[in-house]
Amino acid sequence: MSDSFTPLSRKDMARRVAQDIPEGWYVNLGIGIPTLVADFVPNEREVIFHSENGVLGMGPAPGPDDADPWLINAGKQQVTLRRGGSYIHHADSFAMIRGGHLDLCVLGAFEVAENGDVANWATSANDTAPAVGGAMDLAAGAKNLWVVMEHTTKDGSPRLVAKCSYPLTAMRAVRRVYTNLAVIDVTPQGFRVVEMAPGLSFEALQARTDAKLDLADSNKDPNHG
Amino acid sequence: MSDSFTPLSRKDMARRVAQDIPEGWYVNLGIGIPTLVADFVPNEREVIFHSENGVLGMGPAPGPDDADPWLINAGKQQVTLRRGGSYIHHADSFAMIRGGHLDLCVLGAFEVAENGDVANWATSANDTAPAVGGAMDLAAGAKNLWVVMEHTTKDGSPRLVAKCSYPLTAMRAVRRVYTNLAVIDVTPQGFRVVEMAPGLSFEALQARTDAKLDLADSNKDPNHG
Amino acid sequence: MINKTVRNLAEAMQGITDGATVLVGGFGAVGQPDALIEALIEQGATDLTIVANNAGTGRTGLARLMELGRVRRIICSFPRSVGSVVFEELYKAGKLELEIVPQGTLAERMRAAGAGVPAFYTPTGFGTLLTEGKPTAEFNGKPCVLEMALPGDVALIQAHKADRWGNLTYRRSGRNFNPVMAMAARLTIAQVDEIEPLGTLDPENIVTPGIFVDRVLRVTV
Amino acid sequence: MINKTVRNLAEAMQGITDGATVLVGGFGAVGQPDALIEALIEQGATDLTIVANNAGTGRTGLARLMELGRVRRIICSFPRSVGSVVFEELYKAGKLELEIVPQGTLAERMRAAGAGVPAFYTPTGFGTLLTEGKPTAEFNGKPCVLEMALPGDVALIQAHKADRWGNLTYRRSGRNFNPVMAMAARLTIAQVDEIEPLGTLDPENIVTPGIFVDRVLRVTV
Repeated sequence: MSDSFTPLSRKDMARRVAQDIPEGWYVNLGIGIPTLVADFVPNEREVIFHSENGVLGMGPAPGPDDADPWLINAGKQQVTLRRGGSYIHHADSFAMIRGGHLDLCVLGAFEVAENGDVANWATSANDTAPAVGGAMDLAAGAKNLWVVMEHTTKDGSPRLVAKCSYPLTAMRAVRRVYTNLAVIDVTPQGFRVVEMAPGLSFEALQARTDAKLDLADSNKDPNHG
Repeated sequence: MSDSFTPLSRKDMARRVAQDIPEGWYVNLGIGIPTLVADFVPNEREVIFHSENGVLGMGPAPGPDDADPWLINAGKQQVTLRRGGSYIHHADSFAMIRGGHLDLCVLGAFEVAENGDVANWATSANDTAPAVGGAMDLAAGAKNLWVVMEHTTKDGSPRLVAKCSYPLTAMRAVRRVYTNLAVIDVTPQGFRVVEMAPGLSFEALQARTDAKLDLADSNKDPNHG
Repeated sequence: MINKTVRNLAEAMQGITDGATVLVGGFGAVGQPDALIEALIEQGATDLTIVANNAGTGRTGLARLMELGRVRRIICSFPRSVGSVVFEELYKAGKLELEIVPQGTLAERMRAAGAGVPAFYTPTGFGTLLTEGKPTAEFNGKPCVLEMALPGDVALIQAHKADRWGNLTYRRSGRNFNPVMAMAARLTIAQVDEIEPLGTLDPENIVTPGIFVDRVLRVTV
Repeated sequence: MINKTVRNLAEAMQGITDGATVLVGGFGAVGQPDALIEALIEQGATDLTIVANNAGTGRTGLARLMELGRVRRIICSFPRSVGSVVFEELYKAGKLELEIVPQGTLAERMRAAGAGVPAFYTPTGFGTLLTEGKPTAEFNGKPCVLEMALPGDVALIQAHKADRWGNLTYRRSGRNFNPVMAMAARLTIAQVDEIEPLGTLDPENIVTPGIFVDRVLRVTV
């Protein structure tokens, strides 16, 4: 077992998520690393990005000439609209989310549990004024919920856990987790490792994870003896 | 007690209703006599007519030159749109009705009870395939529900009753009834006569009515000893 | 490249299965997807539940589909109207199930399905034959009934202009149930007058965004 | 002649009473009715419940209204953000009641109020702190909570163009909560960029029909 592995950078994590988004999907990206994902979807692969403040078909940040203060995303950054995009009001925008019309939502999180529970909005039940925004709607409503986050906290505590310790955003919602160390599916049997950072051993990954990991069959040979 | 009175014609009933609609009201008119009401609102008194199939600000029937098959009312007759009108879809149109945004709905009916119950969609509980359309939504949703109908059936049976015998459209919904014989308010104490056809005595009106009538104070002297 | 336009009516009908719930747009003749209804007759799916405002008139369109014995159940607000002869024959003969729903409740039940609301309360219909047996509750002194979302497997709708992303605009009172049904079905198929290049429809004026639309077919009348 | 335009901010604020629930449109700075919020500060109503996506930033606008002690309760989805200093001070000092609502539930609760739906079920928030104590029910295997309509006494909104009937259009992402709040309040007051002659706005492209709007004021920025 070697420790000479290369964790993914934030950009690499975003790039890795982008790789898995097929053309034609309607996708909402949360604040933070998820927002970076759009930059790694090549323009010729048409993916339609949704922003909960009423933008469908969002494009990248504007250049100095096409900036419009009336066009922002949910993170309140200026964005653009692609050809074919449209504007809707908040109830219609959340009807898209809550009605199961989004193929995918990518969120950041504090913790994901092996049953798919996710905690991403409040760091403790004593945090009495946390800001939830649209996270609960997105987590409960999208056809697929993927989480992208660092595999552990700054002090090394695992974020993939047997049971969430932080207040939940949604129960049994996450399908897949992208971390700086691995890509992990949430299955009825728990976490299943799909992919690991180059040079990382399964044992080293398990050591950084609270919940029990399983290896996907396709992964068992190349990375693991 | 004299019997030499003049019942109102259908047009006169519509004209009488129109007289009571103030400028600025949002109004839905049911099929039949209610539809005629619009013809008696003078053009300079701006009343905004709503049709449940998604037209707000409906104007009169088109002339031969401005007929458009894409613009119909809920009775499926061709209509026009006034300046300031707009088109909405069915859920938004009924949000206007059900959300209490219409000032007035005028419906035809089979029966109105003294507690405001109204029956206007099915002639018996054995009529297994009656057509309700938007009547129940309108009756439950509008700020004011007025009924316009003949005072009695063709064979002389009263339509203003102590208790409806036909299946209900809505409970305790009607505020006012316009008939060919009288204008009658529905109050917490029951029917109160506001106005009678010229020459009609209170006794003659009561004789044609199943429920007990009361005379509005303002009416007691002129028409009734 | 996303391209929701299909080449012909047969392609538009692909995958509609026996037993499907089919939402059919239009109010009277206005905004009714006539070509798609004809195509559904051709396509052959049977044992259908049809959701529409009316129950068909004459012997074509929805009435024809019913007459062919392909409709098990109809959910509508206004079944009996001038010319609804097929409906009346079949219903009288016990060959058609009928659920009458107040028109606004019908629209709201589909909107709820599209918006992820499984059930909602409404005062409409309380105390009437149409809500017998439904759960009730009182809110602010107003008695209400609980109504369920009404999702479709398929929606057949009519619109004016479309683009290859499935964005739609309508014409005058041609909207009616169409935008609501587009939201409420898993497979939404739109018959349109024109297909415009992407980016031509004004983003401020798109009534049904393409996220609610799966297939678009230009039909020349 | 119907004329919903008012001449000045004071007239726009008439009749807003102490204890009112005030819906305030906008998402961040976009579509926020800044002039109306300033006018509400001037007008003096107090003991207010404010419904908005955010809880104000800096020391102007909503934050100023709160700092003046005029807000008893705030209902929002995202209270704590960069610059929400006044909110944090008051909340910490126990001088402000807070109800946090998931953003989509917030929008849907107001839409419900506008559409005559007193309560509805949603899976959003089930099993979380934000729905503790709410009635629950399961639909198609999905656990849901019952959420109540959220009506306003007043809505302060921002729009782009208006006419004297109160019809409104918006600009890009400036719609956000504004059309929903317009439906949900008994008294809806719109601050707009332009007032056009009646009949100038295309009837196909009116986003908020005037039936939802009571007063319109042109504000030049």
